[in-house]
Amino acid sequence: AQEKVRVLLDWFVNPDHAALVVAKQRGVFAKHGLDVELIAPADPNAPPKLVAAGQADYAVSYQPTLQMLVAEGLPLARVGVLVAQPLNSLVALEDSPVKTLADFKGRKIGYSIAGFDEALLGAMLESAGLTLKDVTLINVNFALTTALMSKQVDGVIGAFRNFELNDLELNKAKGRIWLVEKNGVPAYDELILVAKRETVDVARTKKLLAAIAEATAWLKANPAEAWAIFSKSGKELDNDLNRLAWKDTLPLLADDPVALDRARYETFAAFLVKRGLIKQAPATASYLRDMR
Amino acid sequence: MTFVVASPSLSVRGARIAFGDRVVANNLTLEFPGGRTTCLLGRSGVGKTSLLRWLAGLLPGAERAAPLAYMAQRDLLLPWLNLLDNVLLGHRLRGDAVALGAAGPRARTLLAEVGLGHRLGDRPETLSAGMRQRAALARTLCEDRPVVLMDEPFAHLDAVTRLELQDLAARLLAGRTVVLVTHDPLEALRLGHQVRVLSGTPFTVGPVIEPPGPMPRDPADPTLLGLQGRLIAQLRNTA
Amino acid sequence: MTFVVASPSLSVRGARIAFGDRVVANNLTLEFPGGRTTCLLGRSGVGKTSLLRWLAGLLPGAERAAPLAYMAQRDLLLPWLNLLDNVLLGHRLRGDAVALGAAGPRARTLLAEVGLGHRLGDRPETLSAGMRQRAALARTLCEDRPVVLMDEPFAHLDAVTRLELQDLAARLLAGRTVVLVTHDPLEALRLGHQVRVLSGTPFTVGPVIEPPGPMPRDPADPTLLGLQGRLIAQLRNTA
Amino acid sequence: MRPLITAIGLLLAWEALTWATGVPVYILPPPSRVAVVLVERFDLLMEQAAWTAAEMILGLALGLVLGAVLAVVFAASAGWRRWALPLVIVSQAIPVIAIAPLLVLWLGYGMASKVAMAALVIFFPVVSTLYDGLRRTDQGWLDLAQTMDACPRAVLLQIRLPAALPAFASGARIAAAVAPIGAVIGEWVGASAGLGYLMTQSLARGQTPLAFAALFLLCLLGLALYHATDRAARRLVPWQSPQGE
Amino acid sequence: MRPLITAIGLLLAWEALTWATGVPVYILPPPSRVAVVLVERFDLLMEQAAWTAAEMILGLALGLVLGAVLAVVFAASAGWRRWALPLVIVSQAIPVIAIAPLLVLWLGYGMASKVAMAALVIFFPVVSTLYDGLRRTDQGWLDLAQTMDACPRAVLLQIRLPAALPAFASGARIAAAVAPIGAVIGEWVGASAGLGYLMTQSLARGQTPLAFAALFLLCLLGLALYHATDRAARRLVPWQSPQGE
Ligand SMILES: Nc1ncnc2c1ncn2[C@@H]1O[C@H](COP(=O)(O)OP(=O)(O)OP(=O)(O)O)[C@@H](O)[C@H]1O
Ligand SMILES: Nc1ncnc2c1ncn2[C@@H]1O[C@H](COP(=O)(O)OP(=O)(O)OP(=O)(O)O)[C@@H](O)[C@H]1O
Ligand SMILES: [Mg+2]
Ligand SMILES: [Mg+2]
Repeated sequence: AQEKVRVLLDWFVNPDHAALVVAKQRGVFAKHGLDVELIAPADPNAPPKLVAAGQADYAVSYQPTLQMLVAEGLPLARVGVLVAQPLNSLVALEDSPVKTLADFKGRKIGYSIAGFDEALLGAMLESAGLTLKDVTLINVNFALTTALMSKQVDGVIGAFRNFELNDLELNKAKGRIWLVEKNGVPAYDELILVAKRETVDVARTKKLLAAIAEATAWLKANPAEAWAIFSKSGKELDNDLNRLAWKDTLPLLADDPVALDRARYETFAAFLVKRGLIKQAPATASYLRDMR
Repeated sequence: MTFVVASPSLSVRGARIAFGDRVVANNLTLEFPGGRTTCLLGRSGVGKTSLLRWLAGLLPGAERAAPLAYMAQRDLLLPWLNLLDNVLLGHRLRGDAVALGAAGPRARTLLAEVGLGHRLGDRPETLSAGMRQRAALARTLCEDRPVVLMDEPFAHLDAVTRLELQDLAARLLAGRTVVLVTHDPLEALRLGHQVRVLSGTPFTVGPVIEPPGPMPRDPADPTLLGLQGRLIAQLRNTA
Repeated sequence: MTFVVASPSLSVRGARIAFGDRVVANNLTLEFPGGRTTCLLGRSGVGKTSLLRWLAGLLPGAERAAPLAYMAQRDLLLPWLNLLDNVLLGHRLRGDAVALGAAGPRARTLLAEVGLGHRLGDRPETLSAGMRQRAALARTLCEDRPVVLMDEPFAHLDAVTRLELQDLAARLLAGRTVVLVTHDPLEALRLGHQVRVLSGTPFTVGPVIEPPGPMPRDPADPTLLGLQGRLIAQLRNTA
Repeated sequence: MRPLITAIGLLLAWEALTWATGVPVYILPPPSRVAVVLVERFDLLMEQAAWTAAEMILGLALGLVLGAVLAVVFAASAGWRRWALPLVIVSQAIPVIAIAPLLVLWLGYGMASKVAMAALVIFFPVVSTLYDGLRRTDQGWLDLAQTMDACPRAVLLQIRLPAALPAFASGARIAAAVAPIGAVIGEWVGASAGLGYLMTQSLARGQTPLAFAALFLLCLLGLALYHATDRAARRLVPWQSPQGE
Repeated sequence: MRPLITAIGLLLAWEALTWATGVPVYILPPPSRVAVVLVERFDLLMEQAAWTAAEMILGLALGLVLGAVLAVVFAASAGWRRWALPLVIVSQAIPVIAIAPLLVLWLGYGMASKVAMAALVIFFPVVSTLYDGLRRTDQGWLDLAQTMDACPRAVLLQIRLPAALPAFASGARIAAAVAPIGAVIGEWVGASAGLGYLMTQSLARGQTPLAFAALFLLCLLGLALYHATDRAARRLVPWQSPQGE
């Protein structure tokens, strides 16, 4: 019999979830003895909490989110990785007068996730000799590209490099991008898999990660065929943006979902403490589970 | 003696009826004999309705003495019920299915007797004012209670219908304790064992007037016409 | 002749009054002479109110002949206005500030004349039914229109107040075209230049009865009592 | 006929608005663009619309029943009212993001949690208006019932409730109008289908015309539900206004 | 006194619920935990609450005025009603995420767009109930006004409108109850202050007790506004029920 597994996605299905979707559609999960259900929430905050509450087995989340939640005492553990680098970036329109980070002085910057995006931006601005006080922050909550294109803001933080640039392009605009990890922010894992700490089922997790690894390898080798599978898995997925994002996303997918770089978590925790997002870095041993 | 038990007398002892500062009656003591009809007369605004509501236990501080049927100055028919259901309202509200079933024929008869036998299924809003008043009368009589309070029950009826319904009421209410408010002295004299006049602010209740003979009396009877003059004089004397 | 123009006669020509299948009047032709008072009698439900509403232009197909004041069977006082403002309602609704200002003293006088001079500022809900009817009468008289339609205007008044207000109405309505519905034959004979009886379904209007002498007539007048008998007989003959 | 003219007029006004204000397509696409998407993605849109329609109708039904029951309970019992009325009021102040995890925890990811969320939005106007209506019964009727020895339950069900039907109809109309947003909010609880889901997703991905096509269908659903409810509500109160002669 | 007992009772019930169901703190914290945060972060919370309270009150005021004006316009003019009533109904079906960019485009990121969004949520119950009330005027009064040669405007303002005040009060009560969520939704349009903002932010960072402290204040604001409106509404309609003897 197949083992039932419930995975909460971080957001609507998109090419970031390529490995999961393809593994499910091509029967890779089934081959590893798993019957996986993928659930998309509209609110990216909820999935890790629901996993902690035992309402699902795994959630797709972000490294910074995990570290903040753990610092608040949620019993979560990272068990794997889907995208082992930051996707977040700061974006401005190419034809705007903002050419360098320093040009943001006195300008408006939109952000989505309160607190975290502010922290990233603060670090980036400081790398260019500015502080948060030199810009006006505006919470645009959603619709980053809309705010940018309608010139309500001069830049947006929280844009995913594989999406928002393509989104701009589809709307006949070009973007200028500053990658967070190149501008004063330590590198981190954008997309990870988390599970409830006390009840991590090691054997099952290993099967899951093996299936993801297999699917990732296959889709990197067969991008066109993989796109066909992905875009047919849901009618709403077959659109231009996903098509464009697909080619930008595949190279970013982690070849080895089991890989774990503890130092990266320690460095980033220190960064979060420094930016005042958490009071104290939690012990990495408590929330990092090596599935090797 | 069973008769007296069935239709108790109503007593008011030292009652005070007031709306805020406006005192309608003060230290009122009054007796309505059991099994008999008392008609109340009085100038507009003197407090007849208030007294009736007091007797019905509807005013603060008042208590109801016995099961009764109350016919208010407005018809109070429910617009979402047809006439028959309106007449059966009491039985419906008491939720006794057996009694309700038994009362059906009685309600039909009563509606026929007040001249609405052909309108059983109609909604109140399609009736004339007098028809609605007759339906309310039928509802009150259908209640079949030992005590019946009626506030100007015939005000919207023409002279002929009025006489017919007075006869009907007199017949069906015989032996019950009835308090009937009216503005027509002749009507009071026709229907009442006793007639009393309310006057003054706060009001006092005049002496008992007892017209002779059995009810309903003939309105052309000269004794009644004489008493009518006396009543009108009593009314007139008290601004 | 200006008099006739000021208080026009009302004519009904071939009117049909019906509510769905229920025909109240068919091919009705009728004339209410200008400047005179016509009293209408008829059994309950015969169609008196419907005729009055037809004259007031309130029924589909009906048209109003002249500016008029209409006193319905219900008092229709507005609960959020005090008595004085209710009496001035027509002037308020027409929004003529000058006329409204000028009507103020008149409204006060009228309220005093119907015995409510001490309750000008009270809300209608604190009044007795008869008081509310008197306020509605004051409102109707305050309108000062050449045509006045009144539907049982004294139904809730005691015998004495009724006589007083009949006198008041007769005085203030003299020279106007008045149609007054009543259930009291004596009242009709007291106040009307003409009295007419409605009967039948659909109703027809009986011959003109013109009591002798100036109005308001003495109710004890033997001629009137004789005519009253005739009217009651007419009412009785028509189920 | 008339509704059609109105609809066309409104669409023209919308088209004119986008031209006149020069608002960019990715903020407010003109109806012509939306129409193209509507045709191109018809299957997808219909699928999602069916889902949302089901949530709306279930939510409305549940909301009406729940609202009516609560209003009657409040009218019947001061004890219940004292405890539960503040809860009901407070329930309207709670944003979905605070309550969604709880609903998932208790009701799971299926239709139940979505319908519950939708009903939470929808039931309130019904409780509020019906309860108001139940409080405003003609005193004359209550007095009459009292002299008839009616038990409070009979008075409530046979007099106060029918007398409050116009108020209930008023509440049902509001409930029907907010049912679409109730369903969309329900989809926040973790859906993978529905017009609200499609809309959020396409807005987040810059596919504004698709989002507005979904919104257009949502509005159509809303209007249809409103008019159905309006008709039913009128049939509920066939008698004239309470004071009718 | 009584409201206090009720409040304490409800808090105890909440505490008991968290114990009985064993729901985790990060999903539904017990009031004891929330109380601690409430004291610790009092300044922050008060600051944000003031912001939201301002939005609520402005939104409610705007919503009441807008709702009343629209209802009167609808009652006065069939032409307007035909065009604008569907728009008003449809306006309730539009999720904030679809309309927020538009509002920002037109009104900017300041208070205006937030109050507009809040008013959009708040005004509808008022239009709907008041318009219903205006449609149900006692025919007798309308007939009387007609015989008095009143112009339609005078009838509307001096008879139909006062007669519909109980319905308006009913709508205002609903509006007050949804004002908090209106303000929170307004904050979605792009705020950097307010209880809704604080709530989203703390939920994103796993600070559930802080989020619930904000929610608690939001509910308090909601209850206070509701009761204030309820009192004002009662004063608005001092006369008895329409048929009162
Ligand atoms: N709105 C209505 N719908 C249907 N039928 C009606 C309506 N109004 C009146 N009728 C019917 O028309 C007839 C005449 O009614 P109307 O009110 O004119 O009588 P009336 O002579 O004034 O009686 P009353 O003396 O009782 O006031 C009655 O049979 C009544 O049922
Ligand atoms: N709800 C009330 N609030 C204040 N005053 C009231 C109220 N009800 C009645 N009154 C006053 O009490 C007095 C008596 O009223 P009541 O209705 O008993 O008179 P009534 O004798 O029945 O008069 P009518 O013959 O006109 O019906 C009146 O002065 C009236 O204004
Ligand atoms: Mg009375
Ligand atoms: Mg009549």
